[in-house]
Amino acid sequence: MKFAVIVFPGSNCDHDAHYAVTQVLGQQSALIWHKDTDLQGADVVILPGGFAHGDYLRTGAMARFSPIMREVQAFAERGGPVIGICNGFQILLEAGLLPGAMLRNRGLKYRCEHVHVRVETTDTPATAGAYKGQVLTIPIGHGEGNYYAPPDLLKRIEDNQQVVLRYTTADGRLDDDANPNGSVNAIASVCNDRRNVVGMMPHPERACEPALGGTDGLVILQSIVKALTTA
Amino acid sequence: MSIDPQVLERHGLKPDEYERIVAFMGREPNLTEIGIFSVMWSEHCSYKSSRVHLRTLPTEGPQVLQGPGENAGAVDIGEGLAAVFKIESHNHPSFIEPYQGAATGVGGIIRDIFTMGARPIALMNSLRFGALDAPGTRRLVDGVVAGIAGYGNSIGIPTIAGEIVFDPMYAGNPLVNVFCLGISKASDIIKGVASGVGNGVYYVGAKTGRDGIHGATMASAEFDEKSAEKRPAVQVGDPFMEKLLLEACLEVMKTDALIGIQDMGAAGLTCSTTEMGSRGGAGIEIDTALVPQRETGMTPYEIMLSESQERMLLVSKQGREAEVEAIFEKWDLHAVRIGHVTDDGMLRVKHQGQVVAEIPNRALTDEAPVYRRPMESPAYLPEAQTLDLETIVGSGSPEKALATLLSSPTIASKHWAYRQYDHMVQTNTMNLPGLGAGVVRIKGTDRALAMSVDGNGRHCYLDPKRGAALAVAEAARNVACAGAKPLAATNCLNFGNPERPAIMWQFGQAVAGIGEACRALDVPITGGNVSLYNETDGKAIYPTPIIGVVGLLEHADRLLTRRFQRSGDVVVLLGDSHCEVGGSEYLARVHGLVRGVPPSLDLKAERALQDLLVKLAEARLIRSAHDCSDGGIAVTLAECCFGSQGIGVEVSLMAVDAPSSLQVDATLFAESASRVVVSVDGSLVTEVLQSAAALGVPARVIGETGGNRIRLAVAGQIVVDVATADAERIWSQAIEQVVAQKVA
Amino acid sequence: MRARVFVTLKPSVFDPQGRTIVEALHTMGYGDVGDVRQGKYFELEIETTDSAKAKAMAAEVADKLLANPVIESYRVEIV
Amino acid sequence: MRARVFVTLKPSVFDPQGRTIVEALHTMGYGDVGDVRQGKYFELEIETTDSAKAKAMAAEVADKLLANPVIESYRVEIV
Ligand SMILES: Nc1ncnc2c1ncn2[C@@H]1O[C@H](COP(=O)(O)OP(=O)(O)O)[C@@H](O)[C@H]1O
Ligand SMILES: [Mg+2]
Repeated sequence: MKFAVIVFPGSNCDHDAHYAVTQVLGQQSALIWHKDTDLQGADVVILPGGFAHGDYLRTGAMARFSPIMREVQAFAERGGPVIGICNGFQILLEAGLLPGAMLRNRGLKYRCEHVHVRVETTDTPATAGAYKGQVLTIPIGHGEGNYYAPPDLLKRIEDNQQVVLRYTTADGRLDDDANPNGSVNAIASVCNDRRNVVGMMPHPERACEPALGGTDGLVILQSIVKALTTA
Repeated sequence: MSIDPQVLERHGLKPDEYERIVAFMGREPNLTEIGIFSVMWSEHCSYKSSRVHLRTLPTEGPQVLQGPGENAGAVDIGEGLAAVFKIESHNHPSFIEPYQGAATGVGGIIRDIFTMGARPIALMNSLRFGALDAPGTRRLVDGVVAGIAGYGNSIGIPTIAGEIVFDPMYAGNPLVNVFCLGISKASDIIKGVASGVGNGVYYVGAKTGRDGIHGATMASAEFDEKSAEKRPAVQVGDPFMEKLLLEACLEVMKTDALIGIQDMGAAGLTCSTTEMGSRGGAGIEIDTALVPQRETGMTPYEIMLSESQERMLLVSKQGREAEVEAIFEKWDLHAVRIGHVTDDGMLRVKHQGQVVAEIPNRALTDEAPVYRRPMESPAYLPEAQTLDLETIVGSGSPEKALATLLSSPTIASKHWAYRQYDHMVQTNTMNLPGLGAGVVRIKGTDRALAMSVDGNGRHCYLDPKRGAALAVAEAARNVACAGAKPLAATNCLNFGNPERPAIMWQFGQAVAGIGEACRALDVPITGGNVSLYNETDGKAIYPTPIIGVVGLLEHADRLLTRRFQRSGDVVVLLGDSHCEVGGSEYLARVHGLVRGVPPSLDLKAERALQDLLVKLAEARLIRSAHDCSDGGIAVTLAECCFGSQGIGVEVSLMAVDAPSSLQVDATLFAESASRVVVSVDGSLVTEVLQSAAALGVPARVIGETGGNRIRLAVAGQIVVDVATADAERIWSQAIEQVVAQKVA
Repeated sequence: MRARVFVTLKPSVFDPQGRTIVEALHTMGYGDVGDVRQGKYFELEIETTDSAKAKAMAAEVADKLLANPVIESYRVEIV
Repeated sequence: MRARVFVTLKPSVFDPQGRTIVEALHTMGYGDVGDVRQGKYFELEIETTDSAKAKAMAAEVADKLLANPVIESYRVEIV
């Protein structure tokens, strides 16, 4: 299976994702420069975390104009799985490949820590290997992860079960204190209508090895492999 | 043009220094040349007051690949790899504009590391502020922490450890010291040299503006009412530009098309051209008109002295220019040829072909003034060192004293700060912040590096020599507590005005203490930074040497943290305890006193202790290790419980020899050095004690982990009995509670 | 010509920065400040002497890049 | 009354955000946009009907909280 990890200027979790895919998952992965126009036959595309274009202006705002994004869009339209992690999620929102927008964390500060997220649907490539209600402990690291959608859009997202992960307590309860950034409905991850494009604020690639303090991120990464092999 | 005294004063040049300049040049320098001399001969660049002392530091060892003199030091970490690291201060800029000052400090030290061909993989910082609840501190703390986060997070280098101390002595002069470490192949270390006549000198990165002109001289002058006027335009950091530079430079370095490369830090183009030329025994000729400029109408003087951030100077091999340019283009950076290497040892600056400055490199570097400034033991010392223990009445309530210490912002959890730092990016961080030394694994090997920055200004104020040695010992001990063998050190020396003999004495003593400790512990100094004139209105900070030590874990999986791992483990105290309360946090917090002499330090015993820790970790004989420092053994034991899911501890301590009313407090809170609390599986205790005995390290079983309370007995009497959760709440919320209050 | 673009969060979107500022102002004694909204402000130098053209271009740029229509609205002025 | 406060970096201070936006605009084909400076924009509701008073208060607030006088300058308008 072949992953493509897109490298925008300012991406800084590109190598982390690439490492997790190749060294932990044992899959193939190519780092693809944002000015390229070819996804090199990838089966799955990852938009990694970081600060594309410095995140100056708005997170993800400039990266969506990169040449490779046309390919990513076409790939998504063909039903190919696209996973945006953190800044990748923000880019997918700005590019209109996912619904909603990102605001600054309600505490106005960057937060880097482990959080608990509950799997809300297994019908996405990022959660195909999880079970519904499963609580994963995965790190976040962001200053703008306060997910927002206007009420009507939010209703549609919820009705369609496009919420993939929600911030909860360790035992899976919704609790305002467990919501690190103020996201509406504690949303940590959403997918598109067609369910092949998923954006998430938590960093699964940071939780793939016991030496780094946890392996729950593997549930996400292995889901992708599973979704593709059973598709 | 004739140079009048005012011009010299504005440039911080003394009349006799000017005479030396005229003598070297054989003529009167023009204004551009004066500007160049002024920055190169400033304290910041020339180390004119400190050099005679720094020379005495040990800098060699089989592990040292690069000692002081380059952009950063480097040590051999095995498997053909090198760790490249250095610490730098950005105190003055951070006082003026906390966010940008701290951010550009981070940017500067990162450049020093990747300039050497190393990929930066870890950051640490050491910060000093006034009392947390004092007016003005919050603005500084908020800004500095956000600035460090803003730069480090964006560029994608994890901030994995550090320290923050709050003390009124830093109210008018905060300290912001930043450490960066990178990894490269040992054979691929690149130096800041220019050589090969005719080779192109390239400029790459941000355009040059008028920002920070005279930053280097500012860093060399103390603050006073008038400094507001001298304030240069503040430099704004651009982490995105630096991320591009970092990636592009590392890619260019892989091609071997480069002769040398150097960042433009303090004194910008002036310092980089001069230093590269002088290291390579060559000269450099540039034309300032070719330098990319952000503002119009800039003069050669301004271009040479600008301290705009995120700029690099490099010398490319002839015939390889196109390759170099292409890589920078890929990253949307434009490498511009601004000159070439010559063989005459001169810094020659042209402007549209006209020579505007021409100075022998030597005059700017080797021949810069060196001062042996007078030193005199400070008048405050005899009084401050006097501590009559008989007059100090113990707190009477050790539990309350423990709570006071746990809530002291210096001791309390720094979670509020470090959760703003991305400490996990690059997926190497094995020890998250707050668990002791920062630890990162080295991908592709079994190895990991542990690192710690430490310093104690109060100790140094009371005895700079011993205080500085204690800082070296503590940093190395922290690294050893993680199970890593300390390899080498870097240092940042923050002091007041060296023209005052009492300050210079502190400086000399501190350097002597560092030297002694580094020799004894075999951690040579590979580089560092000196920050002088840390004064406001004539009031100096505590003398504050900060030491960064880097150590190696050959097997990353032997890593230890401070946390107790399970109930029922035996708690062993390594090292001896004495009634050493001088300069302690206890004395300051509970009695409001900064007095006495800091704890004694037996360097042989310290070395044995550290060797033991590394051995115990390697043999997997212990489960946790935590050193005793601020707040003494009581705070240490409490911290061992924190974050361990509420595991408690019950210990019984032998009373130290102290006046009776002070005996309990001194036993709990004295800060005797060379002590570590370890937890051990019951079946391994004998082996641990035997290993300790073999190395001559005092070791004693003091209790057991378990339950959910912290129960401490002194001389058989329970004196502290608190729920772990309560103690942890106090400790973890102390800073948050203060910073959560709205700023007025 | 110079164009100014003001980007503000839509009224329905909660503005955490604005709220924090109001709270700070209240503790500082500025009880008369009832509400604060924070936005972004851009000054664009546009190489044209035709102010209608400048305005159109600024609006296009705001639409495509400077503002996110899901959460923000913008206003353009030519000076 | 409503006050608007514009906070901009002083002209001598480097604006990396503005520069990055210009570059993005250029790659998007907006070569006519010569320069961009990014600033902050605040709308304050002030409970008074005296516009001079509102202006004075907005300026005071800008001075103390909204602008960083070391690198930024501000301008106040009453609407
Ligand atoms: N306290 C110190 N101990 C050892 N070496 C030092 C110390 N301070 C500075 N140095 C060394 O002196 C050299 C010059 O430092 P320098 O590069 O001028 O700092 P900067 O990066 O600010 O230009 C460096 O190699 C540095 O490691
Ligand atoms: Mg340097």
